[in-house]
Amino acid sequence: MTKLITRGEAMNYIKDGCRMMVGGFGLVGCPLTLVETLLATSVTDLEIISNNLGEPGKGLGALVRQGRVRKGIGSYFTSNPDVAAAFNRGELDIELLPQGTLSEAIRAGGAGIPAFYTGVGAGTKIAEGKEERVFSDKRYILQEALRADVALIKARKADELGNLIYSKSARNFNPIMAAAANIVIAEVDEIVPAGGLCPENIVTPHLFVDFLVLKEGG
Amino acid sequence: MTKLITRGEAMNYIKDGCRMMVGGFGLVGCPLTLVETLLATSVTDLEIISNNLGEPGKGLGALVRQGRVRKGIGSYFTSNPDVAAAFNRGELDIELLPQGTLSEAIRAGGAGIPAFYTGVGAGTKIAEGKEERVFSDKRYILQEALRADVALIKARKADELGNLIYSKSARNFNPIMAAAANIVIAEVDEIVPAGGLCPENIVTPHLFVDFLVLKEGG
Amino acid sequence: MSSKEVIAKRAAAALVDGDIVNLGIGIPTLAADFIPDHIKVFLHSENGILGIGPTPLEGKVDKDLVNAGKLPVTVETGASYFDSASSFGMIRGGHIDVSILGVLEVDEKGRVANWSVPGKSVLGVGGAMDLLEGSKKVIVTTLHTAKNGASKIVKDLHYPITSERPADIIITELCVFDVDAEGLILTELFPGVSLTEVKAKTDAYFRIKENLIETESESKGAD
Amino acid sequence: MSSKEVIAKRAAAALVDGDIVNLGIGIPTLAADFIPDHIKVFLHSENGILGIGPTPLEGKVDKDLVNAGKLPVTVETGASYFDSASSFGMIRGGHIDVSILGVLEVDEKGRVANWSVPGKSVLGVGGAMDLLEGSKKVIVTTLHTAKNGASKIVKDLHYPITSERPADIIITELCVFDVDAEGLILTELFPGVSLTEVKAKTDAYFRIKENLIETESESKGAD
Repeated sequence: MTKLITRGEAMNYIKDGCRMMVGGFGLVGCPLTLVETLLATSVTDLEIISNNLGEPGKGLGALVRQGRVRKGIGSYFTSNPDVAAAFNRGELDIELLPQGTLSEAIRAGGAGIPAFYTGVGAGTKIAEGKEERVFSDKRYILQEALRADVALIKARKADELGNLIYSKSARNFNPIMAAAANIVIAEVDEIVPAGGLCPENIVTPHLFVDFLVLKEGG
Repeated sequence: MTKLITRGEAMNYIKDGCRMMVGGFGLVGCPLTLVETLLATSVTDLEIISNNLGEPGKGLGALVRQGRVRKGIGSYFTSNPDVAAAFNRGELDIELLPQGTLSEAIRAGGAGIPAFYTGVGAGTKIAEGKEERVFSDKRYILQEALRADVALIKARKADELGNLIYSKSARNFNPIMAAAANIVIAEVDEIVPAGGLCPENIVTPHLFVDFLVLKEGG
Repeated sequence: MSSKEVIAKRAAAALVDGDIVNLGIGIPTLAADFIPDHIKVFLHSENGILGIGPTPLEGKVDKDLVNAGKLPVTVETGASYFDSASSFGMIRGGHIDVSILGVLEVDEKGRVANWSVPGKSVLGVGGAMDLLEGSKKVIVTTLHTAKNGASKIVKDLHYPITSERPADIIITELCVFDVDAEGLILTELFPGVSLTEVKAKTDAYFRIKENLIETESESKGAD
Repeated sequence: MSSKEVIAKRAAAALVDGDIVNLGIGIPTLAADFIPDHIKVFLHSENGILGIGPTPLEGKVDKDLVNAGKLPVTVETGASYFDSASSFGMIRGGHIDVSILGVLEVDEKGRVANWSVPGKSVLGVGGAMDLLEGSKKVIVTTLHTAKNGASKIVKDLHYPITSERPADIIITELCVFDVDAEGLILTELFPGVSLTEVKAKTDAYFRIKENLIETESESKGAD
């Protein structure tokens, strides 16, 4: 019952047209070995949920440049001009969410909450087409949960069971994405025996993690 | 800027008629020093959000026996016959929520989410009087968030800033209640200098904690 | 083996290697003692533990370490702790493979009543609804009849329903039912149990699996 | 001191001991250098850090430790890390005492535009809306006018609004406005700045605090 697979084997779970979550805040905490391996495949027509779509030509940005991303759902694509260019050519669909709404929608997807209300974005362009509702005289908008077919996440260390801990601000979206996809593949720097992580300090319990891949050179 | 106060000083923040959250799953993880100190005051007419209302005559159960609880909001009061007796005499109002709905409503209260949908309880007696809504052909009910005037929680260890870590299954409702009340008082076994807790392992960052009280004999 | 142990053993046999399992109070808790040696499962407790181990020896009780029944437990190597919202996120979010539940009654669609008795004040629900709603597979373990002889597998529930979501398997001391979209299918009779007895003790309508085997005595039982 | 430093210093002076503070990119980040010695504040970063410290020395950069602007940072003693949903739960849930934000424009009700320019594709919002919506106090720091001389404190926003929730304080290189339910109140003029100048450079209607003091030169400034 080992969860350790090769980076090549991990690619079997990423299909044309699938919806994928990818951890990271920019390149920090992004599973770069998995993304690079994906680049070497021919998988295309991807819908990607990620705070950003990498940087120009780097990380997920390379997939964008190759025209293999159908849609991006995230909070901040401004720093990658390739995204704007593809969007303006009509080749890339974008769904923009405030970063807190994005992260809460992913958490909801993992926690079996189909939808929630948030005040963030009410009365702004972000609210266009969204249902509005008043609680205690304040306007809120309805946000549905986000889930994906597969999540690629990055952790610092796993034990053999798949329990995970993270590194500093590289934690970001990874723990919530670990709960919100049908198949979860975690790229890690190191795998230790079961018992090698303190039960109090485990951030992602192993029930969320399907497969482990060792970081290239890690 | 020290957060450490005496258990007596802590009582200044608990007023007649206030709404209070109290951590713990039964007596495990319940801030018993704070509850015992509260028992010695005359504060009454309390609305208490807690998974249980203690055990007969113990913990919050002692407050119930003294008739000082106006309303209990929780998931499981069956194990305390005093609660049933007070309820049947019409002296205690009860709001019963599935344990996952209770904990999610508290988390929502702390995270600025006014309401969310859940499938749990849809089509059951718990759904009576609640708004129902269908997403993807499945029924869900709307649950509003819970917040309180004051939260009494129990942690294992604090640093001087108020960062907290917990002990085993005594964690339970404490971290989510730490975020969902206007004033948060944490009873702890031990206080260590700032830096005494590893940044990766802090469960409740200090911004949630207003005051620290040392456990009696702790 | 007692009737409850027969049920618990059969429930444990339905688990597969790697399952994340939540055990209710009563018969389900007994299932932990019958998990086959060749598989490894992980016990989840809704009060915030993954990886529950055996009951501690006397003198080794840790007051901060209890299961959802508030009884002292231990944890296994590789266990973890988390808060209640995270724990129920796991349950509601579909991260628990199997829940084994006790019931007051189950109806002929496999729907369960296990939280509230009519006429009594409704003062406890705990995690019952969450577990039934969210677990990938639900196994009901119950004595076939109540103390007064009434069937616990009924046409219509007499007690308030716990969830619209039906169980997947119902295990009694007499037999096993699978549940599909149309309702119950009798799939196994325990050794020495006749179809006639099950029919007599079951109020609910059920279909019978083709080639269902009656074995006459315990010694011939495959179980 | 540059205009931006004047603004950053005044913003820092608005903080009180123990504040949890989120600093936006640009002028707000400069405020960290002017926090008075006699108070201790804690810097929150929406990518999951409480307790940000100074920029690391060259050679001491940790690639896993960046702020919301993706620049390398350090952490102070007592810092903690958390995931993005927890971090925005802190923001939306009202656990951040003060956010200091840069803006494109602010209107005469104190409402802010700082995320999107019309005519350009709307491809980034980040945490701007969350911070404005959720922070207990919002301090806007901005140059009084744009490069072309146009006022940034306008009657009506030309850019898409970030939140219906207005800022509490607006600090420019010329002056400070407080915001109440009716709109802007000019409360301070920086040394050497005349009321005439502020009126000339401000498109928005604003009230003037009683006893507002004009000081003629920097040397006489209380700031």
